[in-house]
This record gives sequence, structure tokens and C-alpha cells, in this order.
Amino acid sequence: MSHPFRADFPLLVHTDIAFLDSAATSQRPECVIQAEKEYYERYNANPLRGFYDLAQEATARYEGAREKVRAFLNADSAEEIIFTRNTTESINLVAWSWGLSNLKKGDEILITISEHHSNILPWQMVAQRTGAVLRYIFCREDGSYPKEEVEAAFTGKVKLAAAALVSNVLGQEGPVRQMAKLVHLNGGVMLADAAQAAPHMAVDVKALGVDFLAFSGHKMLAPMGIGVLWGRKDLLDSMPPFLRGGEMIDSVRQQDATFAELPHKFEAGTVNGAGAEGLAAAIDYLSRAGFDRIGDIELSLTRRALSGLQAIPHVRVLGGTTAEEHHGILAFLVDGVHPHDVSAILNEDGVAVRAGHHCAQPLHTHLGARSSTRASLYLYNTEEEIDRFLESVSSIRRKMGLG
Amino acid sequence: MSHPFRADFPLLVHTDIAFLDSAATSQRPECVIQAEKEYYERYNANPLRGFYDLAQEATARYEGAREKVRAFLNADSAEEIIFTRNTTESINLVAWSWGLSNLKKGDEILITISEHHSNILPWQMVAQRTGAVLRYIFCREDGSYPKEEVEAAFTGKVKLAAAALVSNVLGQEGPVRQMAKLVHLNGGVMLADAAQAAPHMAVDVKALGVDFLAFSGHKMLAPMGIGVLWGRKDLLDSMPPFLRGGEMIDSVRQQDATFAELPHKFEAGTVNGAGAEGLAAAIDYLSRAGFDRIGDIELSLTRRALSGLQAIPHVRVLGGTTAEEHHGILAFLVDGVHPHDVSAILNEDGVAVRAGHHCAQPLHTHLGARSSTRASLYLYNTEEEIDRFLESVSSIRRKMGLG
Amino acid sequence: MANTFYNEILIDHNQNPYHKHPLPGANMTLEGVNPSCGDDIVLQLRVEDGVIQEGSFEGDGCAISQASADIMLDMIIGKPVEEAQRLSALFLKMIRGGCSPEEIEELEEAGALSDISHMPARVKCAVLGWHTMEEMLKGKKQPATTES
Amino acid sequence: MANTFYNEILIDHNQNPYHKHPLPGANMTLEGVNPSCGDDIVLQLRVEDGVIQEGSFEGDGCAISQASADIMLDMIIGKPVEEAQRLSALFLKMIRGGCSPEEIEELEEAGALSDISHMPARVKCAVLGWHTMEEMLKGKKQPATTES
Ligand SMILES: Cc1ncc(COP(=O)(O)O)c(C=O)c1O
Ligand SMILES: Cc1ncc(COP(=O)(O)O)c(C=O)c1O
Repeated sequence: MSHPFRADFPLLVHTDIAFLDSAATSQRPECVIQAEKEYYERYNANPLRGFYDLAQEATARYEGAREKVRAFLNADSAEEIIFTRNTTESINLVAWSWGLSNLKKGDEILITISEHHSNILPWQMVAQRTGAVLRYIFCREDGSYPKEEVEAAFTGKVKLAAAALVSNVLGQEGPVRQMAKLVHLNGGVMLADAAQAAPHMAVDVKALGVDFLAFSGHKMLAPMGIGVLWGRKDLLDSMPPFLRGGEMIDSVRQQDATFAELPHKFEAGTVNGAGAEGLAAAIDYLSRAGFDRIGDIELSLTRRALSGLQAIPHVRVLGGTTAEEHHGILAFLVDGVHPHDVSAILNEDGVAVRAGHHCAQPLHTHLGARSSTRASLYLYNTEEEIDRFLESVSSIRRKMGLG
Repeated sequence: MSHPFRADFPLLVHTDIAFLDSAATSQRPECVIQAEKEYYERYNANPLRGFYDLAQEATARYEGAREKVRAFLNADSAEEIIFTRNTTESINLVAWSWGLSNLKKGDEILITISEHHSNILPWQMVAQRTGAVLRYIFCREDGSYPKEEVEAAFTGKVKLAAAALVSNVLGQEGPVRQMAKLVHLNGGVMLADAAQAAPHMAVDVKALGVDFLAFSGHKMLAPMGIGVLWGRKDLLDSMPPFLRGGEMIDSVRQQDATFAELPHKFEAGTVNGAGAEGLAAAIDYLSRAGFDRIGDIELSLTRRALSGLQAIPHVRVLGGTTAEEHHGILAFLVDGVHPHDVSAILNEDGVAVRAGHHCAQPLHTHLGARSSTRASLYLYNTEEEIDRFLESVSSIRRKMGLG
Repeated sequence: MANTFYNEILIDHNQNPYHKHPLPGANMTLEGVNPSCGDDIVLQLRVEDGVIQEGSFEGDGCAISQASADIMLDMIIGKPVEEAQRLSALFLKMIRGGCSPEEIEELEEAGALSDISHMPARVKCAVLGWHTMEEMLKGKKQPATTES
Repeated sequence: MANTFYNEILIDHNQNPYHKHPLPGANMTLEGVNPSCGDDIVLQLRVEDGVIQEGSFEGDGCAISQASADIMLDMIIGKPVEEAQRLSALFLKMIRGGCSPEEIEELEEAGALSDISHMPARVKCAVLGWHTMEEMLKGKKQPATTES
């Protein structure tokens, strides 16, 4: 059994757990771990500051990583790429900077009910502070957003719309392109949360027609502590800076300051150079692997897992009924057994899955489930792991005294 | 020549530059690089989320790192330790959360003129948004803050005071303890910027008598992308959360949410588990080395460098005249030669120093210098490096045609 | 698979909780939540003359939180408040791995949860009912949470 | 030490800048700043009939920024605006490492800065005067910055 990628992931080689929690965070390939290590061993200096050779090298690598992200997203310019810590910070940046200065009483913010908390709470904050109203588009039971309903949700007052490209619970694609078109009719802006999309498919900011897009490195093989906000240059230019501090300025006087140009205006303080280096290595790895090949592996594993779950009595998979609708994410319920107990029993059988509301409580409430168990796949998983998972799920009700 | 620490730093072993820019960012010892690597190879999962063994281990390690930071700062409780990206984010957190909700027109914010931009710009922002007034305490030519002048600067209106424990330009200690006492008389709070202190000396939040304290991992041997905010529990408890998103909540409804307890309330989104692991390893390394021993090495190198500079004609060292006042940081001017050219010539001689205003423009303006060249030391530097630095500085005016 | 933590006592209390029902005569009510995993119970007691006369819980949560609350009510109903508090302290001690075998013995069926001390993720589940009772007896009115 | 970038031409223009003075008759003035390193110059020109009649700079900056501005003024004074713009384009091309030896020749003394192409940190210093001139000739009024 030769798996094209698995041997590249030291943690998976060294342990024998079936890691099915990649939607929370992925494992990292050797080359990414090595890239961070080498950064510290060879190129480490504070990027964007010093004029000596080492600092120049650190700066060049940091800006090289930015260019790599630009190409990854098919963005027009590297100035549009802001390095952040994670998706959460990226969305907060837009909320605190664009949101607080552009929204006002009477405006509406429209998001979908399947958003991750990181794409809900910042908008609650903006709504509370500006008087704008936060509204939701609701999905059907299967997680889908029929076109008419999306359209109907758009009043002329919607000035900001935001949605995930892929839901972290249902795995389903959100109506991002449609929302972008509709919000633009109002002169508003669209933010896409690509946290669950960027690891699995090509994300093209121009083809999507969005204005902002956020993702996290750690979910796509890169180190923790590095994330990205992409934004349209004219919007980013017009926005006030968010975090304030070193290296995001032009000049500072006692009472005021002028700010640097993009992208530095939004990168206050010492940047995570090693993290950016690791992200660049992850992008290289994903490019070499190819999203086509990754997608094939994931789809075939998802099929196996989904049809397996569908065959187990008293198990209900949330969302769509076909593997294509899931992008490797399968949240499910076992009748009469709480998701924590489901995940505990899976853990006893060497299978790592997540249980809870997966930071999507409003979606769970909407679907009438307090919480669920979620298995999520990535390019390194194997059929054997899926089988182990399915076998363990089959045993759960018996173990819980439910026959 | 056996140096007690140098061999632990791969970058320094592999290159032959004299790295004298540690105040910008330090180099990392093997054990810290290894700690991050091992985290990804053995313990990697998203901390604070999963219930499976690996996630539990990741959580335990993350919270273990927090406890290590608590002990490092002699804080009362690990709940008071918030992991951030860097000092800049830590100070911004206080400004956006505590500042915006506690300061109002008529209040005063008092800082020193030697602050780093990261401890100035957030307060400019708070002043602009709340109507509070931002005021400065000015240092003498030698960088010192005479007690009477500090006292005189405190009107009854000062509600927030902030100062660096050690200046990143002059290396001099700021009047943190005194300011803390004085601001407390007004019922205000004191923030200490420990970015340049934490790498070099024991920092005891209780002994300092401050309310908030911020530092960056990357300046004290830890990886980039991890920093700390310590705050008094009652204050942190009373503050609204700053960044909003995953895992900082109790529960989320469509229109509102209740927030998690400390410290999680302030850690939105996926945390930097590997960074925290690296920070813990750095703290261990520093503890093993011992601040006494580190201080001895640094002081002796500083003496050598300072007296060497003082002996070179047309060179002026900013700040105090004794090595004890510098904490390994020596900013200087060469008559008639711009700091960028100074650093470029040092670079040609294999010496890495920083040139510019070092994110402290108001201080430079106050001292009548647009910019300066800064050499800064750490425990891994050697006498040979200092000598190379001094020799190169001596040659500069000649090379620039100034005889 | 023999080596599962879900032993018969737990399974039984989870499947057939004796005390999971409304309690119309209650004079103390407190919600307890476990934010990190969503366990959410409402504990009700009727306390008179310093003695817990009746008790019940309702709500939703994992087998551990449910079984633990049910076992707790088994143990404390009919006992003086102080005794309930003593048992609670003992239970928490067990969960932290600090109990002698004799002490675990004293905890009767709650002893079935002693292995929780090796499962940090589930400690909060096991403790939810007990923690809520303690907070309630201290007079707390806001929902109790196991976040510390 | 022979292998220093600071060659005689640079040192000379830095030490004795011919064009560093106020220009009372100027009809165009623009500040140019290099935020990342603090170089800050004010460029002044008197342009009449499409020809740069007079020019000067003032301000503060490193030897490279000062020498480069001074060399530039040497080259453009007396030239038509278009020619100044052509030279500027050529200079930027050289800085990016894209010039042939003949083209560098054409840049006269400014060719002394050709090694800058290997020193990314100093590119902005070398370019400051030229960039400021370009922006000024485009009619810009806000200070020009080399941040891109
Ligand atoms: C005194 C001081 N404060 C704050 C900072 C900002 O630190 P960071 O860039 O890690 O946020 C620095 C580092 O340059 C500093 O020296
Ligand atoms: C759809 C979605 N959005 C946002 C996030 C938040 O990402 P992070 O925790 O890296 O900020 C996640 C990750 O859990 C996610 O799945």
C-alpha cells in the first residue's frame, strides 16, 4: 500500500492514531517543519528592519512568501496580502477597521447561519458598536442555500456580506459568488472565509469576485501562528490601520503619526518571518501535490466514509447526501449517544475526531442539534483509517448499552 | 576560547557575522528550534478543542507553557497570562479593550518620550477615539528620568501610565515602579513594556507593582509569532474581549454571545501551540543559564563596547555614560556620517547592527537626532565580535572621506 | 473491546437516570454549563432545615455528565447540606487523583468515575453536577460554569 | 579595505554636494521621504519652456540618497523635462539590474550607483531623488514616498 503523501508527515508515521481532525488543524509535512527550522538556523533576523545582509535576506524571504501567497490566490498584487495570525484575526481586522468605519445605523450585515464563530462574533461586535443590523441567511436541512432564498435575503441595505467558501461542519460550499454579486449591487463588500477551502481547492480571489478573503496557515500544512487576509487594494488603502505599533508607520510625532503603505500598514510589530517561510513551503508542497490529485484522494476517502456511515443504523450524517457535498468533512450524530461519548469511544479505538459544536453553535441550533461528532480528512489519510473509524462507530451504541 | 552559550546557537555557529542586533530579534538556541519541531512531529493538534488523546496532550502542553510563563513573571495565576503574537499586540489589546472602555474626555494617558512606537501609537489611537489627552514625560540628555520630574508630570487626571522597563534605544531603565505608584494614587493603571527587559533580567510583576505587562518571545530566544500579555485578574475580568472568534466563547446565539473565562476570553481563534512550546523551551534555557550569569556576560561585553566607542573620536553614544545604564544596548552617532552608511560599512565588515530610529522617533526628535546606529548584545556574543565592531566603527570616517 | 471507560454503572445511570425530571417543589435552582463541550444541566433541590429533601436535574450532556449528576443526587438526597458539601469535596479530590482507596470506597457509585483523573478532557463533564450544587449552595444565581 | 561600496564619486557628491541649497526662484517643490529609513529631501526645480532651468535639493539622508540626488541634478539641469524623465527611467532600470554597460555609460556619474542593484536595502535611498522628481513632474503635491 503505497500512499503518495503519508510518508511526508512525521507525526503520522510515528503514531498509529487515525487522525481525522484536519478541519481543526492539519498535520505538517517534513518540508514545512524543516523550512521553519532552517529559517532559524540560517536566515533569522527581524524582517523589514535591518540593512545588513542577514536582515535583507530575512526580508526578501518574507516578501517572497507574500508573493507566493499572492500567486496562490491569483491576487493582483502582493500589497494586497496581509499576514496575520489566523483567519480569526484576518476577519477581525476587516471588522474593526473596515466595519467600524464604514457601517452605520440602518445598514445591514448579512452572513449565513453556517458560519464559524470567527465569522459571526466580529460582526456582532460591529453591529453592537455601529447600530448596523446583523442578519442571517438560513440553509436547508441538507446545508444548501437555494439561489432564490439567498437573493430574497438581500435588501438594499446590506453593506457587508460574509460567508465561508466551505462550511467547517457540513463541508458544503457557501453561496459566496452569488452573495458577492448581490452585495455589490448595493455598493457593499463581500468577505469570503476560506479557512476550510484553501487547504483543499484552488482559491482564486478574482474568479470569486469577493473583496476580502481570509485563511489560516495551520489548516493547510503550514505552521501555527500565520494566517492571511487578502483585500482589494483600493479598500485596504482606504481603511484605517488596525493594530498600531512598530513598522506600520511612515513617521511618528508625539500626538500623531502617518502610516506606511500597504501591506505594512496592517502588520504592526515584529512579523512572523519563520511562519511565513513555513506557509510558503506549505504552498509549494500543495502545488507539487496538486489540488486535482488531493481532491481525488479526498473524494474517494469521503465516499468510503460517507457510505459507510450511511449504512450504520442510528447514525445520521449532517448536511448533504453525496460525498461531493462534503469536501472531506463529515459531522454526524449517533442516536442516543452524546457526541462527547462518541468521540471518547473513537479515541479508545485510536481514532481522533472532534466533538462539540465546532465553533458553529448557531448552525447546530438551526439544525436542531446541540452538538455533533466530526470526522475530517486530508490528503494524508488512508482507507484503513476510514475503516477503523467506521468499525468503531458501528460499535458505539452497543458499548453504550443501546444494543 | 570557550563560550558558555554560543555553541547552542546554530545560526551563529554556521555564519561568521557578528550579530549585534538582538534588540530587534534574538537568535534561537537549538533546543528552542527543536521544541517547535518536536511539537509538530509528536504533539500537534489544535489545543483547547479536541477530546482525543493527542488534542489533550497539545492542550496540556499549551497550558503547561502558560504556567511556565506565570512562574517566569511571578504572577499569581496562569489565568492572568494571555498568549498574543508579540508585544505590539499585547499593548494593543490593553488599548482597544481597557483603554477604549475606561478612558474618557478629560482623562490623561501618560507615557515617556523614550517609548517604542508600539507603546505610543495605541495610546494615540485611544486618545483620538476617547478624547483623553496623551502626555509625555521627557528624559534628560542621558536618558534618565529624575524622580521629581516624573512626579511633577502626574496630574490627578492620569488614568493610564505606560513605560518600558528598558528602552530599546538607550538601554536605560524607565521609571516604571515610580509611575505605577503615582498612577495608583489616581486609581489608574500602569502598563510595563518588558520587550527589552524580559530577555535580560528577572521580571517580577508583583515586585514591579504594575497592572499590565507585555513582552515578545522572539527577543528572548523563543520563536516568532508568540508574545505575552500579563494583566491583573480583576482588570482582565472586567475588560471586554478584544479579538472575537472561535474558542473565546461560552455560547453563541445569532445576535449575541457570552464569553469564556480568562485567559481564553482573550485568545480568539486557533492558538500558536508550537510557539508556546518554543517559548517554554526558551524560558527553560534562560533559567538554566541564569540571569546572573547572563547579566555578567552582557555587562562585561557592554563595558568593552562602550569604552571602545567612547575612545573613538567623533563618535557619540546616546544615553548614559556607564555600561550599567545600557543593558547591552548602544545607540551611537558618527559625526558627519549618516547611520545608514554607518551600518552599511559595518555590514561590509561582517557586523550586523541596526540603523534608523528603531521605532522610537519621538525619542530621537527629543534628543535632536533623526536616527542612530544601534548595536545590541545578548548572551551569545563574544569579545572578538565587539572588537570587530569597534575596529569597523573606527574606520568609518576615513572611508567616508572625513579623514 | 473490554478496555472502555464506559463501565456498567455509568451506562446504567446514563440510560436510566432516576433523578432526571422536573421538581415542582424545588426551592433552589441553578443552571450549570460546561462551555467547552456544551453540557448544560439545570439542578433543582428542595432544601429544608439544612437537609436536602429532594433533588433532580434536567438538561443535556454526555453520558459522564449525566451519570455523574444522577449518581450525585442518589448520594446527597436525604443528607444534610454539610454532608453533601463534604462528599462534593471528596469527589473533586478523587477527580484530581488525590483519593485513597478508602476514600473512593466512601464515594460509593461515584467511585465508578475515578478513572476520570486520567482523562483531563472529561473532568469538567464529571464535575458539572457537583460544581453546580456547590455554587448553588453558596447562593449563586448566575449559571455556574466549569471553566476555571 | 578596498571592497567598499562607497567609491570616490559617491563620497565626493556626499561631502560636497553642488546642488544642496535653497532655490528662491523655484516653481516646483516636492518633498520626498523614505519612510523605512528616514531619508527626507525637498527637491526644487525651476522649469520653464519645458526645460529644467535650475534645480536644488535640501534635507537629510544617507550618503547614497544625498549623492544620488546631487548627481541627478548635475545631469538634469538644462535638460528638457522629457530627457530628465528618460534618464530617470534608465536610472531605475539600472537599479533593478537591467542595464547594459552602454546604458550605464549613458548615466555618467550616476553609474557609480550601479552596484546598488545587489543591495536591496539601499535601493530606496538611491532612488529617492529620482522618484521625487518623477512624481513632481507628474504634478504630485503630497510628499512622494519610496514605499511601494
Ligand atoms: C521596548 C520595545 N517595545 C515594544 C517592541 C515591539 O515588539 P514586537 O515588535 O515584538 O511587537 C519592541 C521591539 O522592537 C521594543 O524594543
Ligand atoms: C470556516 C472557518 N472559519 C474560521 C476558522 C477560524 O480559524 P482560526 O482558528 O485559524 O482563526 C475556522 C477554523 O476553525 C473555520 O473552519
